[in-house]
Amino acid sequence: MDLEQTARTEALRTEARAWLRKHVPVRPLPSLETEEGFAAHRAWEAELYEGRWSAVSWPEEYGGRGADLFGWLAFEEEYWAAGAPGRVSQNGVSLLAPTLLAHGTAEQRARVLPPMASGEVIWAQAWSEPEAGSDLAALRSRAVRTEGGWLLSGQKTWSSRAAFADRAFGIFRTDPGAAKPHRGLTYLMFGLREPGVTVRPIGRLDGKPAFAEIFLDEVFVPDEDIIGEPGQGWRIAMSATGDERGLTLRSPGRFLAAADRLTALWRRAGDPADTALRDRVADAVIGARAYQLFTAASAARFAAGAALGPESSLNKVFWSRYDIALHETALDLLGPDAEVADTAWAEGYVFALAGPIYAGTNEIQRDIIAERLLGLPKGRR
Amino acid sequence: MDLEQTARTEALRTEARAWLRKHVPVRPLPSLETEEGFAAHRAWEAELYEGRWSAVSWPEEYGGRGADLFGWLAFEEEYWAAGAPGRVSQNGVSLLAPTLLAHGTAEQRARVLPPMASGEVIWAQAWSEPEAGSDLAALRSRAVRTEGGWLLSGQKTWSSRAAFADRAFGIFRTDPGAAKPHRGLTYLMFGLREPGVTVRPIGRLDGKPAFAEIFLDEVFVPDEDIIGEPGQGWRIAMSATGDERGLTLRSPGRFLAAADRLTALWRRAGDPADTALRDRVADAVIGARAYQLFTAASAARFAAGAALGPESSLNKVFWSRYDIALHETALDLLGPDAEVADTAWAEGYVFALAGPIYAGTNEIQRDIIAERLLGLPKGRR
Amino acid sequence: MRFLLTDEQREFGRSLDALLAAADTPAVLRAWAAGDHGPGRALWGRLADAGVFALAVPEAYGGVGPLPVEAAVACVELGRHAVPGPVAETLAAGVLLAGAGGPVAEEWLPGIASGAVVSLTLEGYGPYAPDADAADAMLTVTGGELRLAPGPGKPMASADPARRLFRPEPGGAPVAKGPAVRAAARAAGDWAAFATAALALGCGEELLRATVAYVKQRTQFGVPVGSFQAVKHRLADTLLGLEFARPLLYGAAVELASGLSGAGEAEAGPGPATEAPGTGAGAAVAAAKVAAGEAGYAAARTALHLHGAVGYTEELDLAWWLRRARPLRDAWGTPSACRARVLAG
Amino acid sequence: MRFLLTDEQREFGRSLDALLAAADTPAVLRAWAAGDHGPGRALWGRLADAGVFALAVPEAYGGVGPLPVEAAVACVELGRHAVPGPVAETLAAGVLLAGAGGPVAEEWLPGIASGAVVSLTLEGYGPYAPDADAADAMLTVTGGELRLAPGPGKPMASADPARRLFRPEPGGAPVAKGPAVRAAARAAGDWAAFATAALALGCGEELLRATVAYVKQRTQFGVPVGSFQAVKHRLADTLLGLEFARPLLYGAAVELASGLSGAGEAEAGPGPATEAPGTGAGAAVAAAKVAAGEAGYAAARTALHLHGAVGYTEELDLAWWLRRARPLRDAWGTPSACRARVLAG
Repeated sequence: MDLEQTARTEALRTEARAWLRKHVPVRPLPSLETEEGFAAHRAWEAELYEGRWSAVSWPEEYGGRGADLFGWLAFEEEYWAAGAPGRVSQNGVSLLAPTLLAHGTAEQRARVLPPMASGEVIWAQAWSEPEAGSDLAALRSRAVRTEGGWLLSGQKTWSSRAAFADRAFGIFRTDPGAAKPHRGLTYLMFGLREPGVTVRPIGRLDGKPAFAEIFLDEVFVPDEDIIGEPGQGWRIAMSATGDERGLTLRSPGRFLAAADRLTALWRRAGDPADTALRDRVADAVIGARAYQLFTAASAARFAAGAALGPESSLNKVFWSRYDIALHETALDLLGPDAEVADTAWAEGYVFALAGPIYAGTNEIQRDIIAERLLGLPKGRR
Repeated sequence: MDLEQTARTEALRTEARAWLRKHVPVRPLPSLETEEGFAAHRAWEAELYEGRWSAVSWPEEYGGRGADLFGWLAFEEEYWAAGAPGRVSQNGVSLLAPTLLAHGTAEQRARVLPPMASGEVIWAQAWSEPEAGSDLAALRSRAVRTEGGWLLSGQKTWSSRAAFADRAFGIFRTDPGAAKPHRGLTYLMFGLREPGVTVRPIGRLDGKPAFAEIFLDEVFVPDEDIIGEPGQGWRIAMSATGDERGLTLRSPGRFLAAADRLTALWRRAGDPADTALRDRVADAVIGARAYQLFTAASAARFAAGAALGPESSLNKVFWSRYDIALHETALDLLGPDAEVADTAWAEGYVFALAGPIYAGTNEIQRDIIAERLLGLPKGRR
Repeated sequence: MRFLLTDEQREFGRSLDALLAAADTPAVLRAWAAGDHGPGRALWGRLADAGVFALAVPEAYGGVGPLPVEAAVACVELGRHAVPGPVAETLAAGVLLAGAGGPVAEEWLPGIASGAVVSLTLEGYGPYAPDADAADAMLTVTGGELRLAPGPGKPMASADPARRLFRPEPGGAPVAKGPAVRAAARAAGDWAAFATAALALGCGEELLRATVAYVKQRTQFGVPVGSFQAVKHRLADTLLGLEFARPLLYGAAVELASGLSGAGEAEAGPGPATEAPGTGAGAAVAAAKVAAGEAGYAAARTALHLHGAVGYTEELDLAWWLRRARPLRDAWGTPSACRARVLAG
Repeated sequence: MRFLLTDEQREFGRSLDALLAAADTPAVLRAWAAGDHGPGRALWGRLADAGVFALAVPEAYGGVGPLPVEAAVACVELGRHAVPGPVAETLAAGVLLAGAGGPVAEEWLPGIASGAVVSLTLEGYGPYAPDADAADAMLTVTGGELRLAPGPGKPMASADPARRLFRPEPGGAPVAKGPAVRAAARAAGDWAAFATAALALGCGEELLRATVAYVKQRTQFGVPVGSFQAVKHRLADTLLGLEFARPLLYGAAVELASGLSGAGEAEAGPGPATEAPGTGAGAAVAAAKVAAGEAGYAAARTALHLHGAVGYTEELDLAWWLRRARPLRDAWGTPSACRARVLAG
């Protein structure tokens, strides 16, 4: 057992650190969830792409560096430790791209991935529907066959950053008569500025249009924008939410950096006599380290060929709770200034509050842990 | 709205305080859960009875003072504030006696209650069975009709203090063919030293025989020891676990006294700089006061004729969690000495641990709160 | 013993509930957040007509107070309906001015009773005067001196968009000073914390009500979300928190009432508040504040979680309640400060 | 990067598991609690033969250590099987004596490697030496002086009946002193905390395993208790606590190993331990201790609750695990002390 990295990982880390030191904006960019901030973050993605840092785990031919999981983890640690901006291209890079790499055609990859990595095309996910939150099998939006493609109709919602994004991806019902609701779904990409698309921004609790509803009225999608075969959408989507996705949804680097910022805040602003807050700051430090090491062990098992499966539910519950606790501690440290909106801590707190809800609610994750890791009987929940 | 007590309550309080000041043993009695301690506590009950303090809410003719709920609450506050011993007669006084007063005959009351109040006869409950924990309808022990009475056979368990007690009460299946499992049960009293009774003490986690299994093999119970009609046992038992029982299971006086002792421990032994512990001590003080006032409001509503019903589930969940948190705080304050057994805090901690389990597990209580107070739909649990 | 609201007190609560239910507070909140205080001021006028703000103002100044039990009843309703504006600060200003006495009391107290809006900062509490831009006066007490702040200063956004934070501009001549002001400021701080606790409790009640209603109708996997045991237990715990905060709130009201009635003459003019730091009322208020503040915030976390994504948006009126639970928990005594006060007595 | 146990390390754990599963540790615990240390000592002998205690003893003294990763593997298994006796203290004594060097190291270290039982107190930790009545030696360090205590003193009962607490009798001539002893005592304290963390993790694992098995077979209301969502979620949280403590434990082992290997010469004789308070290994051990201690204790609370009344008794072997989770949480660094140490670095 060791925590030594390969020379390749360490070289990547060193190179990343040097590049970030030179390029990370001195002043934080405006919030990613505003029009102005979105544009600034898009420009930052272009700069990252220029340095080949926007998608380190992709193959080199698409602008990546072919980094393995350890390389990616090391890059993320450096990235967040450097105080670099949030990633506006995240939905595309970490959700759509793995799907295309696994199930797309060479033509699709060559066409879609480079502009995704450069920030030229920002992707939104079009996953949830009003009646299908945790229960994706209840999806209703449909794609109807037409000459040379499909016509999309229906409504998608909770589409992160769709208010400002360029294109979107999701699954649509192509065979309403399929025997089981999970069948008859197809994975498609479409443009958010096509005729028939209406995007209605939805204000987050802090008023920022962090996601949107997408109304689709016979929106044409050419055949070249189907991923995989028609009817295989569910299987493809599920494989993208599998092992690696569970590991890479939130990198430990984010939390290590946040715990460092929290510790610095505590040393600067905290009352050293207040052991109640000190204990919570310590828990943030301990939790970030635990998450880093847990992820390292998972990555090592994954690299050794093991399937991770329901382990990612442990991961999800842990980080989503951790993130809220960390931000609540920061707000409590800030005293009366905690209430002031538009600070980094306040924005991080609002962002963290979504953690237990999205990507599978923590109730569902805990059911999975109990049933699949502990072998408890299925209940009616 | 006020917190003024009636003159009658205040007179009772004053008298109790004076009596307790004179009579409460200076040195704590040995643990109630040992043979030696049991005898000492039995003697203390006799002393209480002598002063007419052993069952203040009973009618005077049976040795009580006819105190109302407020009188009882005031007495309990004085009792525990005085550091008086635990109540070895509690099962009889607070469980069987209300049942007899509601459903017993005059003969039964006159025969059973005075020796119960004096500690001459200590009563154990014979409620649970190995296969019927939370699910009382699954009771299997039976009473078979015989000349002049019934023959009890079967097994009861988790009978508090049955190792040293004299008599017991419980419900038994008299009609195995009843249409519903709740019917066909009968409420009976029986002697623990009768032929056919075997009492096997069960060691609590700390080794003390705090409860026992009772094996019954054709134990004769004369007709005079049935409470109510045969087949009415379930209804009678449930009415005894109703409103007043929910209010009187744990008196606020106990927790007010415990919070005072905890505060004294903290002032004496606590590190004043340790705000983490300070906050927990404050929560103990706040919780005791909340419980006192919550109970006062419930008692006032009850006195005004309202049914409390599922409110007692709030009560149960609150005090059982509170009691554990208070004792955990005390143990954390004690530092390395927390581990030392046979201290009052250690015994109180072990006692508190049973809280969420007995008298209806907290899971069942929270189901009741959700379904009956909030109106949420029944689930399969 | 009668630790219950009287019929009159309950009727007062019901009438405020009816008034506020008819007032469409979400619309008032939207206007208030957009800087239009008109509908909110009008609502305050109606609340003043109903007697809410007179509860902190002595009879000598045109009020009916101090009546802390009724103030708790009122603030729970105002919290349930998320009434915008410096409610706790205005009530506390009534207590402050009554204790300070003199011309400033004569000038402002009758106005408070009839709907004037007052914001306030007190030494020993947070530096921000909420909604000073909507207020007729902004009071500050520092070093035993009571001042009318010359201006509200630059606004800062709060996590609750129907609330703006101001640091009172320094300066302004003292309008009262000395030990009476110090004592009055202590009493006013207790009242501000007490009223905030009541607002927090009401806010939590509404969050729980709305969430229970939502999980009964929202289905997932073919059944109502509210039939899942995890959901039920979380809501049960939320109710538990609120129901054990409530008696602490009314207990504190009784303590405040007995403290105040014991110093009857103080109600008519300057005089020391009867209670020193750490005595019954202060500790009782602190206990109520921590319990109600935490219970209200827990209700918000529960409501947010159980509404799922839609709860995380501005789409539902619920958002107005969700965003104020945490400021109410922290204003006029953070949980930590309140716990310290409980043990200081 | 390979943050995984090697095949050899896993095989070592499995062999200890097999050895202990065959040893009927509940019977050994019952004897130990009754004052009969024979079966326990015999088990220690077999564990020593399997190489457990040599892991803290340098090769120069007949050991194979220090090997913290293997020590963690071993202590998790010993915790899972609730082996009685001062396991953490004996391993820490190995580190202490190796660091102190001199005749006392020569005298005791080979014995430790082959199964001698040693209890220990160190300045800055709790005053009690556990199981000193069963020990061949009781070491104390105060003021930079290492002593063999002349006698165990009067025993006190612990919440865990298979554990007795002793305050070492004062006196006894120092057998080593000076900066090397101070440094060795620091390293020994870290090792004691580290081994205790591993014991706590193992204890929690077994509590969870037994509880999962119980709720699968126990029925109430006609269904397995383990099918209720409230039960499932509580067990899921218990697993979560344990699984996120585990990497901290092995992370601390790696830190300890790198600290020790950097001071190779210290293993052969007196010399400064490489790490000062607050450096990597100390903080890493403290993090592991708080996480494993809390997770083990949470597992005990869960196990007790979900077993219902029977879990509250001595009837089940489970009681041996239930009663040691809390002492393990607090020994060699309470959660609060560990959290302070995490931030001290």
